[in-house]
Amino acid sequence: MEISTRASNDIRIVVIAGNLDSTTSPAAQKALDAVLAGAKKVALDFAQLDYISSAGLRVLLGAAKQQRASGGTLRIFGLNQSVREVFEISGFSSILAVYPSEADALGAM
Amino acid sequence: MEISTRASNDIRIVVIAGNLDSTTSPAAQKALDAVLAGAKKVALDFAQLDYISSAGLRVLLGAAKQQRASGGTLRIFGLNQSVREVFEISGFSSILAVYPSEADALGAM
Amino acid sequence: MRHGFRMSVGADPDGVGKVSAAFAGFAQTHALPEAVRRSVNVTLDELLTNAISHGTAAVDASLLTVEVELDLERLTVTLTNDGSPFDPFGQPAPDTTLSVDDRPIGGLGIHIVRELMDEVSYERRDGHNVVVLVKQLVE
Amino acid sequence: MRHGFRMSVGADPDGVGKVSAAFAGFAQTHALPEAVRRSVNVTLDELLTNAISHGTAAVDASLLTVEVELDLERLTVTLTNDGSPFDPFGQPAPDTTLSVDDRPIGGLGIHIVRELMDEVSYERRDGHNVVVLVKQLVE
Ligand SMILES: Nc1ncnc2c1ncn2[C@@H]1O[C@H](COP(=O)(O)OP(=O)(O)O)[C@@H](O)[C@H]1O
Ligand SMILES: Nc1ncnc2c1ncn2[C@@H]1O[C@H](COP(=O)(O)OP(=O)(O)O)[C@@H](O)[C@H]1O
Repeated sequence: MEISTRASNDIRIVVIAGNLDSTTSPAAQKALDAVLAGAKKVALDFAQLDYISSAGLRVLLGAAKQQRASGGTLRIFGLNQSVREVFEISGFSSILAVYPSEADALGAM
Repeated sequence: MEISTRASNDIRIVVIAGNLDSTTSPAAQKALDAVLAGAKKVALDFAQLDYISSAGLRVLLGAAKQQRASGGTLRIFGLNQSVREVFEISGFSSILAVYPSEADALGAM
Repeated sequence: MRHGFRMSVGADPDGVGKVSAAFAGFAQTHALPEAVRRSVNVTLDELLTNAISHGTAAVDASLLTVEVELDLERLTVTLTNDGSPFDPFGQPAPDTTLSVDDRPIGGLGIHIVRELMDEVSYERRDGHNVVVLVKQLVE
Repeated sequence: MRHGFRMSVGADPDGVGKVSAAFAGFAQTHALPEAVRRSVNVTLDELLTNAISHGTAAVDASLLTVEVELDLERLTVTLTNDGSPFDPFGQPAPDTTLSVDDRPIGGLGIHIVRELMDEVSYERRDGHNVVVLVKQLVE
């Protein structure tokens, strides 16, 4: 897994490539915590995310709760079919803000 | 790292042996979440914990916040010198309930 | 035509990582459909981390064995461990309709496995937990 | 008398695990004092996970190199990566007096390293971040 960040105006975009599972979730959590501490508007680019397990969902849920508490936004885009399926199964599609494309996600942020 | 649980009356004791770092923290977090979901009184037995890094502190802080929110207790005992040092450095000694021995920790719980 | 592999790893996070990497390699060698590979990798992560996270002091799993068998129609994964008896599929499904604020952390892994796999079964055999998972290669 | 080892790993969680295991083995072989082994293992976990978590899209670390040198008096660890320039010791110390409720998650790693090691330094050299850490074997 590789994590990197980029910026688009006042929005910070975190790119998570590879997979988000029990091996990689601590690095992802650290990266996300650091970004959330410094930015109100955050988007997660999942276009290169291969698969996600519940260890990864745990990180996303924590991030969503934190943004909610601090009045920030967290949007996710670029899910492949497998990631989308795990989101559906776990009910995450309806509790996280998932967008079909980067343009949609950043649009009205 | 190995995690196991045992019970003493209505107190659930989680034993974490080995180390608590970026590799092992997801397993520890899963175990702790599951125990906290089902028990109000929880103690962590660190007698066999070799070392802890900030990835492990992150798990402990999350657990402490959760217990606080749900009105439960979380106590920790059996720290070796190195774990104690990391607790001191990070200020965790004053925000987590650390006890010198199991008897002390379970005492007035 | 049958292919497969079998490996045993220590019941610790490194062991889980090794199985994950081995399966990804096997999937590549045999050109498994991406959706199958991903579903199985997720499943392995869920069930193997459970085996190392939720032990009891009495009988902890010390060894995790994974056996993978591939034929033309399906992939069969058998997970065996020597931990305390636990039937993952005897659990009630979690409430997946709760909001961000109310949702408890955890309790999703087994539910995800059940949904991603086509067949799941559990058996206690000779002091071991044996879970068999089947994923069809064609829908 | 000098002993040591040098290894390079991918900038990913598996790489961090490999370094951690290699150092633990080295510490055992050379019967390092437990306090030294533990402090260095914690330090490696902090700084290597930072290198893989906090990259920027422009210049990500792809390789992490760890060099360990042991003499009679001290252990010296040199960490090199090809990521974007970052001086870990140019950061202000975090507020470690906040309560459970107010404490932000994160921001502790570098502070812990600074306290556990006897000497720390950073240099940008030939497009690489080079961190040198020294731990005395006797207090
Ligand atoms: N191998 C196991 N041994 C004992 N208990 C288990 C095991 N696997 C799962 N459990 C129990 O089943 C619960 C649900 O597991 P799961 O759906 O994977 O979610 P999580 O592990 O995140 O809590 C766990 O919290 C735990 O109480
Ligand atoms: N290698 C690095 N490259 C870029 N930024 C870094 C690096 N390491 C640390 N940082 C920055 O310094 C901050 C503090 O790091 P640290 O004390 O280890 O805590 P944490 O990583 O948990 O946030 C990080 O949040 C990040 O913003």
